[in-house]
Amino acid sequence: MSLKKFVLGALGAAVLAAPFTAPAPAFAEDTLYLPKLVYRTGPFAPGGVPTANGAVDYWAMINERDGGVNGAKVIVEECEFGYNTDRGVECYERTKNKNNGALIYQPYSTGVTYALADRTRTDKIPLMTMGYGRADAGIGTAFPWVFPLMTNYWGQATGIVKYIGDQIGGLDNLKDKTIALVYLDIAYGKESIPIMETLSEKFGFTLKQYPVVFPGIEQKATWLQIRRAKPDYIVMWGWGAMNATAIKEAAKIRFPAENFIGNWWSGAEQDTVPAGDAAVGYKSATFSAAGKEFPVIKDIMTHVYGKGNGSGEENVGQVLYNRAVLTQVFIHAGILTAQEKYGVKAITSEQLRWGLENMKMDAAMAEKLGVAGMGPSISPTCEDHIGGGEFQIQQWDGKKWNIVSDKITPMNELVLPAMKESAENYLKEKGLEPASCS
Amino acid sequence: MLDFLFFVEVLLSGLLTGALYSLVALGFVLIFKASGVFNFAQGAMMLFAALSLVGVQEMLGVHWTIAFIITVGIMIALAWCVEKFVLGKLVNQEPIILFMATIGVTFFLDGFGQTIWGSDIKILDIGLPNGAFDVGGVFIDQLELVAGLTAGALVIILAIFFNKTKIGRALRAVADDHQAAMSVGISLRYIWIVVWTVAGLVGLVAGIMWGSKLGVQFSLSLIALKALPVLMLGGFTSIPGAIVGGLIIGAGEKLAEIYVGDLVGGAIENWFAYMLAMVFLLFRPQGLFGEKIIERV
Amino acid sequence: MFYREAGQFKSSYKEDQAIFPILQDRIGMGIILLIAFVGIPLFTGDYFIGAIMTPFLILALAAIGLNILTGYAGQISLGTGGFMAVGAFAAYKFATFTFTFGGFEGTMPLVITILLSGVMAALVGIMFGIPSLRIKGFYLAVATLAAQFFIEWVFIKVGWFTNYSPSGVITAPPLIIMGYEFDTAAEKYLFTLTFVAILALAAKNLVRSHIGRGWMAIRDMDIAAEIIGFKPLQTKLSAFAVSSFFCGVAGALWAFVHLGTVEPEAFGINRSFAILFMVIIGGMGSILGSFIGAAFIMLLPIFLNNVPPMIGWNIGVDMVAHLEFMVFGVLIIFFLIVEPHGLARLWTIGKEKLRTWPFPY
Amino acid sequence: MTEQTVNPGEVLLEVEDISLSFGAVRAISDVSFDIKKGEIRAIIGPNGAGKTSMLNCINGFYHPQQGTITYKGQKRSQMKPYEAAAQGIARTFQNVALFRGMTTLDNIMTGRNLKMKSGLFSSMLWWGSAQKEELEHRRYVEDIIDFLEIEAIRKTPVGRLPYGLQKRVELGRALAAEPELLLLDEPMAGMNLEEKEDMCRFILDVNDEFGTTICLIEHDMGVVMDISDRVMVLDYGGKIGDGLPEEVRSNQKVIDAYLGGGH
Repeated sequence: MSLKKFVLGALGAAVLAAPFTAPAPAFAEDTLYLPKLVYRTGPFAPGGVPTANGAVDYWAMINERDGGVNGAKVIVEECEFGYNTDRGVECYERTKNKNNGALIYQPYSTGVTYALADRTRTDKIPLMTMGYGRADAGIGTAFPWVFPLMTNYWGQATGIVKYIGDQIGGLDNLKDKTIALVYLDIAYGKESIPIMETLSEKFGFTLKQYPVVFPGIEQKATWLQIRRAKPDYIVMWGWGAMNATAIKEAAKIRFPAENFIGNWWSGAEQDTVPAGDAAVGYKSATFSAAGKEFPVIKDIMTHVYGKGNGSGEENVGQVLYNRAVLTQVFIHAGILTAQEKYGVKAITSEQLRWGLENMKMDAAMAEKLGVAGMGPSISPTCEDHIGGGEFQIQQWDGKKWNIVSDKITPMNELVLPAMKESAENYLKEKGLEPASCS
Repeated sequence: MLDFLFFVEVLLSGLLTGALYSLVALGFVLIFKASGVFNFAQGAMMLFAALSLVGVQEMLGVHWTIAFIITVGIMIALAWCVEKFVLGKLVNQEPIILFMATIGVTFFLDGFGQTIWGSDIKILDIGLPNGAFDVGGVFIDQLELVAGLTAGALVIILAIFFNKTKIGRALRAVADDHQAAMSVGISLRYIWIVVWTVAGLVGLVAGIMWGSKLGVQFSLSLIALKALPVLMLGGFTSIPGAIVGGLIIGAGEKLAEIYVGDLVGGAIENWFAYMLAMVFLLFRPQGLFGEKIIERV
Repeated sequence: MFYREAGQFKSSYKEDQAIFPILQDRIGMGIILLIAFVGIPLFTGDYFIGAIMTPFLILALAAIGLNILTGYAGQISLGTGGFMAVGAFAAYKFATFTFTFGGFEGTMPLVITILLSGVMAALVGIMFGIPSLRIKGFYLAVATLAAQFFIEWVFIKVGWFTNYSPSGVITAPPLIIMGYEFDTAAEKYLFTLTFVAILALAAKNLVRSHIGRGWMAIRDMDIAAEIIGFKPLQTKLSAFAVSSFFCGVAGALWAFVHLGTVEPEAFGINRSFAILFMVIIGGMGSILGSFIGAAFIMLLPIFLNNVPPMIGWNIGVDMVAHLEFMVFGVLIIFFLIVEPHGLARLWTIGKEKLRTWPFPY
Repeated sequence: MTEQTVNPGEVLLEVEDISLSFGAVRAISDVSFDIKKGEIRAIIGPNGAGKTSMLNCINGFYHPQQGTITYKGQKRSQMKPYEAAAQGIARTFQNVALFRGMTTLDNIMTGRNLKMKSGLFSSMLWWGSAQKEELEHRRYVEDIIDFLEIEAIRKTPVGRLPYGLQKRVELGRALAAEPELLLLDEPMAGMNLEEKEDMCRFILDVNDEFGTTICLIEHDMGVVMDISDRVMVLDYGGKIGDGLPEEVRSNQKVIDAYLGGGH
């Protein structure tokens, strides 16, 4: 009996060790390997599912329609990490050497982004953090492997304030206004505070800060205070379950929804639908338009869902879905640029970095990739991993998100110096030399 | 005057939120009282119950009352399974082992619930009011008022159940002394199934209340963390303790957040609730309703 | 037949009190150390070393810390994550602190930084251990959550701890000892392993000393312990201090060696729970159990997650994750039913049976 | 204040007019007695008479509301049990209070803790002084193990031992502290005749060989009368008799208390 147990145990141990062994050997044909860290389970699954579906569907479409990128088949592998940083790191290590090496990572999680910053630097793999992660990561010399490729949180905050200024007839009118900043009290939520403080000084509005305890399911105290403070505008830095709750609470204190503006992680169908009527009129920033009318989305419908494949038709055209698609389009553009320069189909991660730093996402390129009007034009460089992103404000009408503003350019004169300072600090603490761009 | 009104408003809102915490804490208390198990799975049970309710409603397209009845059936089945496959196999083990076993149950329920019902946010609408009253400048959330009343009603029902019914008496006997209760012919198995079912139903009610607020989603299970300081303050075995503890914690954390939080940067309510409970216990280790402990050797 | 101690006589109490009094155990331990220090770095890949072994060792170290407190001294704590955070942030502060000493400007040596961060964690641990004198059992467990949430909050709120980084994340400096930089996965692993091996030995020594006996006495019957002369205050707080020291060092290693850049949430409530699970499932009051428990709680889910794709079972990653949860839950219950006192006990029982094999009577 | 050295035959501990109550329940009322160095002093009385409470007062576990306790000529203020232990008072318990998760050896080693001084760091290293100290005390404990004839169960967790042996281990733990005053709370309860005889022998030997003063509570009259030098009788928290065994035996009040008559 006990011996049997022992032998079984030993066998078990042997089996246990097997999956931890080295990854499978390489393919012979030209492939592009894009592992995708996803979270389809856990507390943040509502946001994780559409982002995962958008990425997976896009590459399925490319493989189906074009047979890959210039003939190099794209291998997408999902790795579920449940928004758990430890598992995210494990997923990264599990996938990074497979299929001739991963080209790029896009974790959609602040914690994993931080945790991978060092590793991607050592492994020389780009880390795409479009619209999240460290605000200073746009400085290419300090973070040569990180690509925010979009206005960061600081730029976004300045843009939102700019938009508010437009609403009241100019930034000068902000003088005696009060803006409440409601944020999730974790690293992500706090990113916007310093720049908001700077803005408040510069434009003379009163800034009131309301941290919401993670995970933001209980916000009563916050909203009682806001009700009393009677701010003119509310800006929200929320994520996950916090958003819908905040939108509902705002409606309960009868705060006008059109003066309530979330950042681009607080403005998806997953945030407004559960809030019901309370969300009608609520606004948020976004850099990717929602909707199904874009050619790329239509192609996904034809080539993926039309053939009975695809992972979640209900998500197609949603804000987060389209954002994930747009992210892939940027990667696609980067791959194309790199393929052209190096003359190979199966590019490496280092070549992709060059591609991303030298791509031009202009009107022509957007037209070619079927995303005209869906996102901003950007042209990153080696020093500048943002490339001049713009964003817009969208509003929920009870059924869908509509773009309600022109393109907004952040106040880069405020943002850039702060980014540079922070990046220098980082280099100093890490004991690193700035990467060379010449 | 305005300040006083605001104070009243904060206090009231805190008390009502506290009632919502009590609902979650009640489930813990019932199980701890009858079986000495610190049920880590209470949050998961709450989520599972609410998910089942919405899921059944969506799947069968029935009225929520029918879905409710079916969910009650599911919770009975769950209680039976827990007794049969977990607790029944771990009779007479130390409390911490039983605690760990309920963690196994939590993992299982988390996976199982999402397998069956998916991980999306589900909207739970059983017609609970969603607005707010404004009584003379004092803001009262209707949903929380309903929740507060429900919590009160549940306590009365549980009190009647415990004091007036035969099962209730058996339950109390078991809570006092397992061995003695068994020796007078009370079946522990049966009692455990009843208790876990009742705790599941309390979880269902709590899940409905919180689900109406947040939508039914994975984050619901995290509410369990808000119930822990309530348990500590009210005692793991006291039903009135869960209610009064909930009210104190609810009011305390809201008042602290608004009047103290401002001074230190805010978002203190999480740890403040625990600190409040801890400081209270330091001065009164027997809890709110416990009797003074005399140690013997 | 092979595992038999017959014929091994001890002629002094010293031999009898050795950690591994039986020859076969000593050989076994030697082989394990050989594999850990030489075999693994030589024969396995980055994935196994960097994503599996290094975090496993660090969490095992934290589990040893909690085991000292919960398994040996009987004080259930859910503040582990908080104490790890203290270690990580203290290490960061020490490492970024430049001092001038007689014209010489420099930073603290890495090993001292890490040990000092453990000391800071120990001090904080002592502070939050004080309630344990009045509050017991599950009540204490809940009370330690106050420490967990409070510490997390402090690191989020007080900019000084993060050198005023806007997002509140800390970035670890490179690992340099005497001019040598540890930067590959294997080097980092060996760095961690050395720390863990030495500290595990220290923990083992401590729990078999009179200090360890004091902890166990308090755990088994606190009143009797006090009556035979153990001071409850000193005994409990020393357990908190030592436990937090281990957790603090683990936290510093987690930040400096494993992740490199961390936010306070890396040491959140889930971390505290996970480490408590490791202690319970591995075996309370067992240093070996801390390792087994860490393996079970950390590695088993990863293993389960890897199985379906490996056997060519093509289901969605979400389904795999759900299955992982369910199977993991069932396995926890299964092992508790098989051996409620933890996996380490299973090992001990196995050894006892092996002693008499193949003739059990 | 310095502790006096107490010679054999002199008063080691004096209890004067102590009263103890829990809320409205009076456990001990106005009891005075003394224990002389080197004697075996018995406390007897029916259940609930306050015997265990008396021992609890002596070793600082309970604090009487009234009265004074003088130990070695020094009047004691409220003290903690560990302080009493440090002054040389050790005891055993009515319901065995061993550390169930530890082995016999470790249990008895805990009795030596007051004499072990090595610090955290040397203990972690298990080197030099710490190891030397550990071995030294191990030797002493092995002597006790020999004395109590429990060599075979040295490495057995005490939870697995039969009751009689557990009582013996508990005595060993108390002896390991080399106490001056040893309090034994029903050391023979629940034992069979043979075990009782063994235990009596141990108690007498301890008293003889180490000169330890012993105060014991026991229900078995035969044993009490045989081994004790003086006997005090408690009933309902009050003292009803005190003196040599034969005096107590013939005391009418005591006879009444035990036979339930005379009230």
